[in-house]
Amino acid sequence: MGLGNYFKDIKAGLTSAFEGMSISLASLFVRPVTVQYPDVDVKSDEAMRENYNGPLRGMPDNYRGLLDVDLEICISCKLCEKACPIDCILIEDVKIDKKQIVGRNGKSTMKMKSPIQFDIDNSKCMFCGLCVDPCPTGAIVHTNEFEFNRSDRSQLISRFVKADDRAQLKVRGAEIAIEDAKAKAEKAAKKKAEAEAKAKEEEEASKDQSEAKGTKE
Amino acid sequence: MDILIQTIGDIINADLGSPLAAFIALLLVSLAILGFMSLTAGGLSFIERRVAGRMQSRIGPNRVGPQGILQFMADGLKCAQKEDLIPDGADRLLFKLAPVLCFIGVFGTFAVLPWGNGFFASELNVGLLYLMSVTSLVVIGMLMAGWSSNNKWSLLGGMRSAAQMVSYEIPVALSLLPVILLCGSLSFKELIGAQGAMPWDWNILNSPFTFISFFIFFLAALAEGNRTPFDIPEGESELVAGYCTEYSGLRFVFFFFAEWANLYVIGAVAAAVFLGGGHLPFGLESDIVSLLVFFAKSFFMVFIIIWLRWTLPRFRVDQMMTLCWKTLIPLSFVMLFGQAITLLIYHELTFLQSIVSLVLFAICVLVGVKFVSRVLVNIKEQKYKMMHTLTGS
Amino acid sequence: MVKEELKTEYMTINMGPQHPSTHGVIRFVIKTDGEIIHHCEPDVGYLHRSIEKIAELMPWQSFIPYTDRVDYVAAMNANWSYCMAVEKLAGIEVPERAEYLRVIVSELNRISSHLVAIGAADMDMGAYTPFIHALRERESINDLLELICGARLTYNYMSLGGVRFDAPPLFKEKTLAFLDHFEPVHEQIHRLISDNHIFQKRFRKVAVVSADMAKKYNLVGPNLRGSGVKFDVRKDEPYSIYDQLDFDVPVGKGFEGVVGDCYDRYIVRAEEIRQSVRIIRQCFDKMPEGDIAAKVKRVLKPPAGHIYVRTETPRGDAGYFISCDGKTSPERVKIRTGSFTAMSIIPELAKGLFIADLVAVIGSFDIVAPELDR
Amino acid sequence: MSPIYARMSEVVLNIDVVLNIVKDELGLDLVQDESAIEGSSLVVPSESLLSVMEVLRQHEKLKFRVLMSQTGVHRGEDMLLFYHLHSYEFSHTICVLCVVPAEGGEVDSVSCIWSGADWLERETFDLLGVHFKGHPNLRRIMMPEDWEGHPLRKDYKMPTEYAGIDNTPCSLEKLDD
Repeated sequence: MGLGNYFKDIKAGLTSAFEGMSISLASLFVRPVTVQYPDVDVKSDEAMRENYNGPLRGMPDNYRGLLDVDLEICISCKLCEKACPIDCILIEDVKIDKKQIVGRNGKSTMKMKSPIQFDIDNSKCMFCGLCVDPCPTGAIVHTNEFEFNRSDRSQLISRFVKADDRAQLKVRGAEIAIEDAKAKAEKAAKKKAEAEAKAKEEEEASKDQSEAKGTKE
Repeated sequence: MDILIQTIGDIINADLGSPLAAFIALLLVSLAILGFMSLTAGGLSFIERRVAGRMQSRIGPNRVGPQGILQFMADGLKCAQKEDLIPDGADRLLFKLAPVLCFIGVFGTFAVLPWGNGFFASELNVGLLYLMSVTSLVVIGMLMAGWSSNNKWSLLGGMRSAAQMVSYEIPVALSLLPVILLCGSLSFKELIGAQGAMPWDWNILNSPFTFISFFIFFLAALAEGNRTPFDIPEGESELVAGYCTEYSGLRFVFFFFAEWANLYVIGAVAAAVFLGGGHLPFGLESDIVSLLVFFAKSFFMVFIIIWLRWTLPRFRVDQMMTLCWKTLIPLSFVMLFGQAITLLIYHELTFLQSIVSLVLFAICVLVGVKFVSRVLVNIKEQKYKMMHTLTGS
Repeated sequence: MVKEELKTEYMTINMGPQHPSTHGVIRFVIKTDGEIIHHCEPDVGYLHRSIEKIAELMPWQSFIPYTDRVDYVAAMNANWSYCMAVEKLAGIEVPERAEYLRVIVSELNRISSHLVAIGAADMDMGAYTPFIHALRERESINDLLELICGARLTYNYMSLGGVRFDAPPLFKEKTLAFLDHFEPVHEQIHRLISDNHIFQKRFRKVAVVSADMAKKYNLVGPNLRGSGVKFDVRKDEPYSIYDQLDFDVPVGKGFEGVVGDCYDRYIVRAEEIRQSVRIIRQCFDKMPEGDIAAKVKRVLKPPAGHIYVRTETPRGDAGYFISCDGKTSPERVKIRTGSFTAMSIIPELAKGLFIADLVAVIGSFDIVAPELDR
Repeated sequence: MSPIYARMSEVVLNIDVVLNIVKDELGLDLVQDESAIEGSSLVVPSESLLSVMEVLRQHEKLKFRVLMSQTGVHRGEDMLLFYHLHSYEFSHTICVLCVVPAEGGEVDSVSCIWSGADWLERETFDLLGVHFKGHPNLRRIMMPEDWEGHPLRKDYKMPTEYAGIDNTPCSLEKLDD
């Protein structure tokens, strides 16, 4: 290491520190980017514009927060349950009276079944959004709610079907099941009767034919 | 004259001749200094965190008290409540003694530190020498802490700190020598008294040699105070927390207390020896004003230390030793001889000194202007150009 | 008089898994002679989540969110590798607009990932301010990616055959405004830290990886290019629309020391950020209108066979080996990541370094623990 | 696009060339692996794997200096070992398939040819239980040292407990009222 290097070293050290210090001093005079979260309403555009300098204003429309289900338009097709990679959705359903509903996408569908249990385990959910994509009516959606601390893990399970509704639906479901069974039995009986009648007819026809043949002969 | 002791003596209205009264007065003085030291250390911890926060585009502690000013008290209280852990297999006596030694090493320096132009706790005629020697206690404390913790990271930290501090005491002492040569004394009172009010009358601008000596002193003092870029003994990304890895609760507070108090010591020594003490131009000299001026200068130095810490990365241990032995020590020898020769020349040509000082001052101002312009450019770059017209989400 | 011989022995130190600078949970068992490392044995697997096993239990689409977790610093790129592999396997054509959107988001993600890499390397060197300045800019990128896909870190943005969401209105304007702001700030971060003399001293001529050694250990991505090998999957085996884009491949030239030292690897990342900015600008100029995803059957059954696809992620080419037996879920997915091979070179590199250098080496290799263990 | 970059699609490696080279050098008749969707792939018997790999690496028309990936697939009775090689000089890739029995399968380690194979083979050993002969340090890498079984085998049973930690997956339960 020659003397030239020695002074070069010192010079490089000083000049780079000079520039570095000018930059760190500069940030002393620029507004901090911290959003003091609980004090600032991060969901509002206005509050965020005042408190944060970055490209985001408020929360985006498609923010993937807590899942919410609109049971009115849920047709219990269980596509979300199948799509979920970690099985954090559980759906149990009963048949209900047929009902015309309009989905979030504007299409009207016939609702034949309704869930009596629609549970989402938020302690497992990873907010990937795969359940939202296949939903035909748009019943399951991400809200922009992200504060869901609970004191107990069991409270993290959101049960969307209320106990009253569940009981009601269950009773009605049972009735419908009985009606269905009745209808089915009737249908079956009818079918049977028809089949019998047909067979009889055919028999008669063949009889007739044979008779006709007989007469012919 | 020991003004502080005198003042206290006056207040309690005692005859300082009697041993008991003198003892009580001394006790009160040390308590006052302890109070000052704790406030300074605590306040500095707060200031450092706020400054660091703003330099990193965040806010820093702002919850406890107005603007977070009571944060250090909350931290102290929290640490006091923590369990005092002593690791299994630790050398218990040394483990307990180490933080105390560190603390004493720093606390002792306050005995001779000036508080303004005329204020001293005790005015020693070998003040600088005393200061240098009493700070060596800190090395022993850190080495003890590292050794007694029964933790390998602590041990490495302790060894590093021993190597670092022992080495850097030499450039600290050597870089002070040109000034001592200039003023002809080791006493802080005379060191301050030898300087004038205007910047070109300060020791730092006396000659190019004292100017460079100041930087050597500053760097070496940083290293002695374990500050970035020399925070190798406790570099958290390498040694977890170095020598104080195993400490908790109040013992940990002692270490950090010592560290922040040490910051002030560095600033005060630099202000007293190089930056003209508490002098004020235009005949505005008075005790209280000099006190304030002195504090302002010390805290400005402290701010620079904090600023450096949040700008620079850390040296590697061998590079740090290289810097000490191959750069700073030879350089400080050159400065010592250079200053000796300069003094001879100044003796012959008295007008030369003021010319050199003015030129140096002009250079400083130019560098300052350049610096400010760079800062302005950087501020402009960092600001996010808000798109007020584009508000859709 | 008994003459006692002085005995020296190596000190075994356990570095990690909760050591502050091991970038996640990695453990090193190091034998040191004072400060100098004599032997270093990395111990990985603390973040092993059996993602490859999970893949075998999943339908093809459902595995995409798991690829986010392979490398959470650059989730878009990991998404893409998997999607591309399955698309090639099943013969799915991706619409052009989707390709452009994919390039934009993954280049944005590359910038943010490199910012983390650079910042973490700075922080390991003891410089905190540049780290937080880098993260501040990364936050803006996260905002942009949140705008387009609704998540900030684990995006799950790509789907088989395209992307899941179209770019929202003002996405282009906001991204371009961010890039205008970002370019000078990026230079500023470099003036703050990369040009710093102490930083350069810490990084240059440390842990030199020669080109031969890099090939032998199969280093990839910026680590490989830092050693002077000009290979970038985006250029040399162009996929998607990269052959229509104009960008350079930076290589290590021994900027402040020798080719292949820590500083080269570091500065190659910095240069790649600039190239990514160029790519994003071009993409916005050229992006056509149209579909964003091809129609893909919900229950996918690709033909039997195996495929190895690699894409350029921020940590080198991520190789996705997929073996399919014609069923609704993969038979085997093997994820070959850059961090894994970068880690395997460390025992050889670490010999004779200081403990502080080991930290620098990990920082310069940009090792991300979840990608290492999967 | 600048012309210095050789595009992979332009430099397609002809599998017959490789087969011929191996035949010339070693006198082995190898076959092409038809199951590869993209790129060229060849099947190598496990006993001659090391010598074939050596040829692939050393031959001046091939120069496969990099082992990109090494992995295995457990399929029925067989363990399929895949080696993906790449050459930076010619910018071409090849896949080598080697089939060993799943139970007690053994194959020569290629870590003496490519140092990077060390960890890749350790991973394959750990997750699939293939034994690599001549490997310098064949230990578990991902799983703990005392783990039983090799998780990526198809016949692997998920443990319900490890080191006293319950491992049964929790799932939502149907209400019954």
